[in-house]
Amino acid sequence: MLTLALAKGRLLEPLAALAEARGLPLAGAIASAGRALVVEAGEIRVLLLKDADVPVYVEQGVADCGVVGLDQVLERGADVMRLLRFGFARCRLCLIARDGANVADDGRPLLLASKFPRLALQLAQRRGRHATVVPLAGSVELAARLGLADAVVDLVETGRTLRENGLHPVEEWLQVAPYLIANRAAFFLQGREMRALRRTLGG
Amino acid sequence: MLTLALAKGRLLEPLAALAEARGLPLAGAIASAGRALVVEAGEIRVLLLKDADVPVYVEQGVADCGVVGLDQVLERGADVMRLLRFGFARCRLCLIARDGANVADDGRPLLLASKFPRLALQLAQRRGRHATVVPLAGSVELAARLGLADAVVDLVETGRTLRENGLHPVEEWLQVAPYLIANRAAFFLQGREMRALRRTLGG
Amino acid sequence: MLTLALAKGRLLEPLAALAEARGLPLAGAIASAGRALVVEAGEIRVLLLKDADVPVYVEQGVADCGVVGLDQVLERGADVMRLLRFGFARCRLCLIARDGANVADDGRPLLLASKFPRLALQLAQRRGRHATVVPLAGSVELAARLGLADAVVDLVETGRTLRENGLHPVEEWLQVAPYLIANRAAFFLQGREMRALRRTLGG
Amino acid sequence: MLTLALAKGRLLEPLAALAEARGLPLAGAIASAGRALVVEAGEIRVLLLKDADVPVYVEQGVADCGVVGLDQVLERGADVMRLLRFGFARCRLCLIARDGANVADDGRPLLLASKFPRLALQLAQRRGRHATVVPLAGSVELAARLGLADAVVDLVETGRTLRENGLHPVEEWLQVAPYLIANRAAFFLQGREMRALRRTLGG
Amino acid sequence: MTPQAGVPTGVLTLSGEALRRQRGAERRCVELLEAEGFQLIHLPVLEYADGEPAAGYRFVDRAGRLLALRTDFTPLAARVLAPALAAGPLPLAVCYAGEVVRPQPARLRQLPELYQLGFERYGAGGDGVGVLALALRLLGVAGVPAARCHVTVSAAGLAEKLLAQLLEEPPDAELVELLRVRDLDGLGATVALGEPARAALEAALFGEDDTLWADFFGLREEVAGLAALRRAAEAAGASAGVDVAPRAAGEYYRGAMFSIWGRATRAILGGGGEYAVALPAGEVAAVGASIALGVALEEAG
Amino acid sequence: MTPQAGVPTGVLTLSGEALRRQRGAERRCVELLEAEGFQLIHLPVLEYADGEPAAGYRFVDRAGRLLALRTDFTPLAARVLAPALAAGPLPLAVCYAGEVVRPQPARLRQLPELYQLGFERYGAGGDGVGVLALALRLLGVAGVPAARCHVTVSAAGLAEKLLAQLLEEPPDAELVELLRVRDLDGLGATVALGEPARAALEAALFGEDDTLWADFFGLREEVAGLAALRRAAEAAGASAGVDVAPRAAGEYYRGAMFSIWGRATRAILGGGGEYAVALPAGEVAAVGASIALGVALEEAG
Amino acid sequence: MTPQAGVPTGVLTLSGEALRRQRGAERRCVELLEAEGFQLIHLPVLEYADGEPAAGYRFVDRAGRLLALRTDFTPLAARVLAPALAAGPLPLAVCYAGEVVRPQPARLRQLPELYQLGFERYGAGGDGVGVLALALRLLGVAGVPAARCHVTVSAAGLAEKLLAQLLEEPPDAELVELLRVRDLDGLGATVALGEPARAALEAALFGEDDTLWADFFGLREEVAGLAALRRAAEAAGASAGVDVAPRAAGEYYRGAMFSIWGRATRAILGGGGEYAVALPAGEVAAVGASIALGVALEEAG
Amino acid sequence: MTPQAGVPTGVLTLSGEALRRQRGAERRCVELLEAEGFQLIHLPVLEYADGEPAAGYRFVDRAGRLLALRTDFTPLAARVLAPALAAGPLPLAVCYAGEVVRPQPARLRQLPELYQLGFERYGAGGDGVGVLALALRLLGVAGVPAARCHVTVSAAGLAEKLLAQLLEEPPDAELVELLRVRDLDGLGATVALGEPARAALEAALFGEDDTLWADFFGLREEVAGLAALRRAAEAAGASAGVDVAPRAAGEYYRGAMFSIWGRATRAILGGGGEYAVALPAGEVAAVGASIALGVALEEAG
Repeated sequence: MLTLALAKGRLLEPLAALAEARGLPLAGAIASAGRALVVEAGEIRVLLLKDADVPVYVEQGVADCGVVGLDQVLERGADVMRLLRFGFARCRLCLIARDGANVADDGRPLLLASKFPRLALQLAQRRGRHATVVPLAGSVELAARLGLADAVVDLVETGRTLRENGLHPVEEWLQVAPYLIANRAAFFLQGREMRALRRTLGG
Repeated sequence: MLTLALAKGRLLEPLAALAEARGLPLAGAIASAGRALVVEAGEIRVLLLKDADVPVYVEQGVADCGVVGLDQVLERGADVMRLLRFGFARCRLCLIARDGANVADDGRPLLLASKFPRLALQLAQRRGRHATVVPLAGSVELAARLGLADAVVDLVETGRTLRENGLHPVEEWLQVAPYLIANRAAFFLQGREMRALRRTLGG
Repeated sequence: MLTLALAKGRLLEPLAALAEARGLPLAGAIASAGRALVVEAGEIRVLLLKDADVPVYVEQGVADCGVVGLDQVLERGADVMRLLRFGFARCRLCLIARDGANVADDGRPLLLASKFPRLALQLAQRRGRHATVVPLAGSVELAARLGLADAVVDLVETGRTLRENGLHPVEEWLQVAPYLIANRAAFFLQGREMRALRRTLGG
Repeated sequence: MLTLALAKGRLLEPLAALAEARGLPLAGAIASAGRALVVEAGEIRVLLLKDADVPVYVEQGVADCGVVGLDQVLERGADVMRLLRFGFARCRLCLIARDGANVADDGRPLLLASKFPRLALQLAQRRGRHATVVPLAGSVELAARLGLADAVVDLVETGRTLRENGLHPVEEWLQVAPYLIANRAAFFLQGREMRALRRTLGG
Repeated sequence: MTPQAGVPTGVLTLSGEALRRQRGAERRCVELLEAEGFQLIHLPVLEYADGEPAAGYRFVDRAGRLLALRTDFTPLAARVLAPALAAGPLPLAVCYAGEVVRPQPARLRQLPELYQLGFERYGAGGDGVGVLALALRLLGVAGVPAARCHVTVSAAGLAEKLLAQLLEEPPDAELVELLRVRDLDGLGATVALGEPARAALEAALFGEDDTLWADFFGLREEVAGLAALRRAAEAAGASAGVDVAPRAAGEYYRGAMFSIWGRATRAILGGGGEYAVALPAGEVAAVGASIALGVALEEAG
Repeated sequence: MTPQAGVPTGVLTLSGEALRRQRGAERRCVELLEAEGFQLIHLPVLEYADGEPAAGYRFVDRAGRLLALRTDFTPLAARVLAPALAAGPLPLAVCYAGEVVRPQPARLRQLPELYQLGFERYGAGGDGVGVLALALRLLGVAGVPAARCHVTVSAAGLAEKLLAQLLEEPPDAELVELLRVRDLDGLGATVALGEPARAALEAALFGEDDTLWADFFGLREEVAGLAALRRAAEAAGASAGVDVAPRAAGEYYRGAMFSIWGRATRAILGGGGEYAVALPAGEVAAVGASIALGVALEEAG
Repeated sequence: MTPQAGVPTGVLTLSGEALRRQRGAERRCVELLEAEGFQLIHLPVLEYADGEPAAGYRFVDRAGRLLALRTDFTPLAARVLAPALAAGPLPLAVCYAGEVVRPQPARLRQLPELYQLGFERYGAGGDGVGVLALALRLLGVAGVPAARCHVTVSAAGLAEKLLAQLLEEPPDAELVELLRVRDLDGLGATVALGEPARAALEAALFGEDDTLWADFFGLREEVAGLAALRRAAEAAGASAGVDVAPRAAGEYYRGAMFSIWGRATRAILGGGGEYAVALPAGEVAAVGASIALGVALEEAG
Repeated sequence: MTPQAGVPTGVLTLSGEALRRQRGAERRCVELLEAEGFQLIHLPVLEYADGEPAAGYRFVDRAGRLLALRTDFTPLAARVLAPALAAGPLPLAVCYAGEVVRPQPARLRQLPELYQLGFERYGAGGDGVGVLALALRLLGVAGVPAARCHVTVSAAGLAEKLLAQLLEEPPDAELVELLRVRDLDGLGATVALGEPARAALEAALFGEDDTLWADFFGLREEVAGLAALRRAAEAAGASAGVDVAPRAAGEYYRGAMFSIWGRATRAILGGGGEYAVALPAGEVAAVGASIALGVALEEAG
């Protein structure tokens, strides 16, 4: 009996559809959940969480596995196994600035705003850039527009929100896709069930 | 022309009602905002943000003032002025545990989960309790139920969600209410406008 | 059977005389020592050492007691008991400078030369003076004369050597006299013998 | 006019003899010095010091050059030039222990007594031996005999004093000979005079 | 030579035009202060931090003592000049310029390294008004006219005095903090406030009619002192207001205190006040002020 | 305010006339360097010390990284300017001034805090000769005429090359140290030296007839380079000599190196040389020099 | 005496029944090890940390050297016993027990202080299989039957060997990390993988049919070694599987390695492997293992 | 694995027979204490050192707080048990064993790491006499019969009381130190002593006729307490004497105190006394003692 942590956000619907197509009855269970956070879907117990929390539940073993974006796994620095990368909901984590703003490296530290403060700092340092990061909870594009920060680090899909706010992606810092992740101990102690789930969803 | 940062969350509606009653046309502007994050309401420019971000925009002076819960101000440790405490949406930040769980102080550190990691640790230490805090993004009650943590620190209004999850408040650690907060420099440099807004909303 | 450490230096002769007068046959034993470092004098075994080493042998218990100047005890920071202060060979540890040299406190660190580096630094700091100390083995008056240091800290008896070298004592920093010292453990474990020796020499 | 620092100890007589033989009238000046510490010998001003102080006066430039044993130069860690190694008064710095004592390396730190605490510790560490060093002023053989330390590090010439005290050299740690040393600045700024003195004494 | 991975985040690195402007402004300020009789001194980068709260970068040196990078010139100057203050003659007037290091800068953009330029007068009849006027002139020379400044004037311990009237026992730090953030309702929830007391406190906290709360709390003398400071600021062309519970940079102020804000940067350009140096032989009255040159140049635009 | 127990021993505290002289000299030197096309930069007080040997004050910061107070501007400038060096355009010429902190100063009287003023040129055809001439002009402006200077010229790695000829395997640090202190007899006791080798080594160590050991050790080219440096020093009015095994301040020098001694203070007033900055994208040739302003002013008397 | 504000968070404080159980289990384990010829040694709390990565609590002592609280007994034992290993006679077999301090424990509930009990055998023909069997017996004595354990067996450097086959140049740390977290797709995006290579890698990463990837990557010998370790675990009653890219506790392992997981706690109860101690006089082969006694007792329930 | 350069000098490394003896002695002592109702607790290696004097190894942790390796169990136990002491029920009796680290050991041969074993009783009527008797029984079990012990008994603050009689203002630390080293002549040079006072002080310092100085200084009650302690020591077979000015290990003792010396090693084997733990809710009386197991085993031979 595996416990699967799913993010209530934008990943849930495409994942449920793919699961149904592969004979895993997630969609029904999720639809009938209502306010409940824990639902049974055949052999699998599903936890419905905020996507930032999925890596924590999986790393600490409260969930055996989960589906969440690589951005959340890296932001939390969670020591989990990455069994499968999904094709849907792919996007890019980019350095984004106001049109006309200059973010070239002049030795002075760059002030960045981001929902992924730990990851943004890591990616900046890997490119030799000094940076200070302001953690924000949402709508980071406003931070760039109103000058709270020199630039922001956020996920870009179509880029429509950016254009609406007079912003543009400067550099792509990371390819991001949803992953099927697993707790290290569960990966070894429940090897067979893990491989089965991976084949079902990996198809 | 004051810039006022408002939280899109549960505070917006009661605040807009109170403002309208005091002749401040916030409700109309907010209703017509749609996806926009910046709207004009008469003499006031309104920024619509996540409540956790309001204290940052006000402390850094991108907004002159804002309305947000004291919990968010203390969690961020924002050095802002607290002009006015509102009567609506009051609640209590409590230490919460599973029914039957024992969280008495036995010298060993208490493992807490919370959306307010910094504040939870401060409040625990003020009561002489050793604690380690796991930051979570949402539905912390599940963390207590599934044993991710020994106890959680969260806002309690009616207590209905707790009872539904077999949890109970152990101790009240902090009274929380929404505040009209102001940037320190704006408080001094735009004294007259600040006092006027305080009188209008304070009535 | 007590082991008594004596300094071969200028203290030996006056001490031996005083001991003989009090019925303690030290003088004979010392005279017949020749190159030997260990001699028996009735009930007492005598070790003939450099005066700087007497506090070490007594503190570590290789000797139960000893006779040496307070300057050597303080320089070594030896944790020993001071049973008796003798009347002979008294002198003063002074801050000494070239005639006409200015050693007033102007905030800049004073460069001192001394055979007692640790004690000189302690005494300087107790007077709120910043100092750096150059440890020397002998004839420190030359260091002052030739400008190796701004001033020296040394024992002054008559002051003849100083005048010969164009130097003068600026301040008296410490009264120094020879002491009968005892190992802490021996003081408690051989209380009776210690008290007897003290009475004999103290008269 | 060079200032030459000489040690009043056992090196003075052989050095004076060699200098006379090479036409440098040191012997006469030294003989007529009496209590004086500074004497003129033709073109050279001679300072008569304790041998431990020669490296300090030369390193600080109060003397341009000096003659002293390599043991004193290394003990003081003096940054001076070594122009010439003399043939006379050669000896060996050895690890010395009581007959029958075991000083093999058993991981526990070795307690050493020495007149060269800094050099003894350096030489012990270079042989991978943990050691704690008790600085003594003289007759270190007594420290080994009476068990103040496990072993001593001292200069050995004939080894007679050791045998008299029931001690034996365990290992030779350093070949020691008297050197003509020079102040670094003087070596460059008074190159010609330095080379002349070196040729005279080196012959 | 292989340079390692960069420099600690946010450490001050200036070059070209920006550095030329700063050295020019520093020279003009030092010339003004020297003309006013302040002797330039060079203060050390390191100070002993035994009793200090954990503010700056702290570390244990080879002798086991606790050392810290200097975070504030005023206490450091007092310590270095203690021998001279004890020996006299007084008054002694010094000025200084250089970096102080504060790891947690208040404003995000601000670097932990702050270029501080200031002056101290020991043992003189000097007072807050004279020092405030000179601080505004310094900012003028650095390119910030008084008209772009707002001065908040206060008196050390004023908040504590207000609270002492309302409580029996001495006010603890948490109540003083509530005054600092103007949380009147929060205070009202912890301390029983009668209506007149609440109205007087409201007037004090929100800087309206000074005489009302001065009378209520019997603080007419302190408030008169504040009024003198306000007039000095306004006379120099700056706007001014009372800050009854300031977040002073240093805990050492006793008597008049002030902060100078820049309208454009909305940041604190400088501040100062009256304090005393406790020496074994007795106390020496002192007064001083300093400006953050880098922030001032930002305000000058 | 109760000032605690003084300041760390020997930390630089300057005031009055001494400070005025130093600021005057610094201004004249910076003006000369700026006229020569060097751009003034302000370098940070703190630097990461991960790989560094335990030289200056070291401590562990809040993120667990090892930090140290700057002990030498040259490597710090390379690290801070690394992005600019990688981006270019080159050549880049900078100059700087400020304190460095070295806890164990060589000379007893010397304070651990040293006021260093210097310049670096990256990516140019610049060489030791030009830099030596400019360093002597800097000392002149600071009040020390070349006539009171003695320049010791050397080439990095020269001692190692000498030893390599005499030994099969590469020379270890102890043998190089014996060369540094001219302990020919000590070396002879550890390494079998034939008579001709011993005579050549003696000529090299005691700075007599350069051609003799240049031929013996096949180092004609290096010695020619040294001769050029000597002529530059003598042309400027200073005396000069070869130091075949220098105790360089920095380990990073490659190629020409020199130290400038003051006749009165008998202390090193300055020094410099050729080195390279290793960047991910490749090496950038560099050359630079610095003077210890405080010591220079002592020499100027 | 006024006790200050508590003890650092999460530092081990045990009493009553819990401590009695731990001391009982420790005694039984030490008796077993002494019976097997391991000599008990007491290792120091402090170790020099010059080259160490910034793992444990680090600080600079009075002589300026970098000291750290011990984080792992195996390298510490090698350092303390180096004189004995050099002098011999070999083999030398020791065992030890005590706290190690790791500030960032993997599992949230886990305290930074871990009670480690283990053994090392130097210079013997000892191997991974014997050590694994003994480690499982130790856990048994501590109250954890082998049936509740799962053993993951690996060989040091195996991941690097796999990658070396797929790339020209040696694999960098990031690619090895991708193998550690089984990110096959992530690897496929950085390294061009043909279908057969991808299938072989998938089999290796997800621990199915060993022979398939052993043949493809030419690692038959290593895989045979792993099979022997698996049989030893299964013979003792535990389940076992291959971990082709382990996150080893220590970087020093060379050859066979294993971790032992507890089914209830799902935590690592212990681990060990083969390594070598590099001494001036040459290398000494070594093998050892240790169990985290506190975690084992939690697993025993 | 290349083991770096050894372990900090003098850090405790025990093996073979020596370690077996120590573990055996420790077990017998713990069994005795548990039989006497003391509950064994495990105390942490690290403690906060904010207020502490610079005794042990100190360092700044990642949160900027000052941490130190434990140097003495008694204050650490009080801090860790503070919640239990506040909550009660009392009396609470605990015992402990483990290393403490003191960088500057008094005796040269002694290692900085000391193996301390002791017990504390909180909130009981417990007193010095009972604790002294139990400490001597502990040493007996560790192999040191009382006959080889000499006990020096004292009362905290006794030296201060003596001096207070002779001076007007409270005695400063330097005068107390003169009493500690029995420098009667030195004291006489600083403080005017009449003949009767001098004779009484001589009797007190050199441990002769107690009643003489007890009457003179009006300390009959304290001296009676000391006599009770002496009788307890002599009843157990040890010799005993009064130490009127002890160099106590801890500054926290109030009331009876004692040290136990070994005749062969002439070293302090153990000590203890009465003290109080100040808690927010009020004071808890406490008494305890500890022995240095390593030194005791050396004494046992």
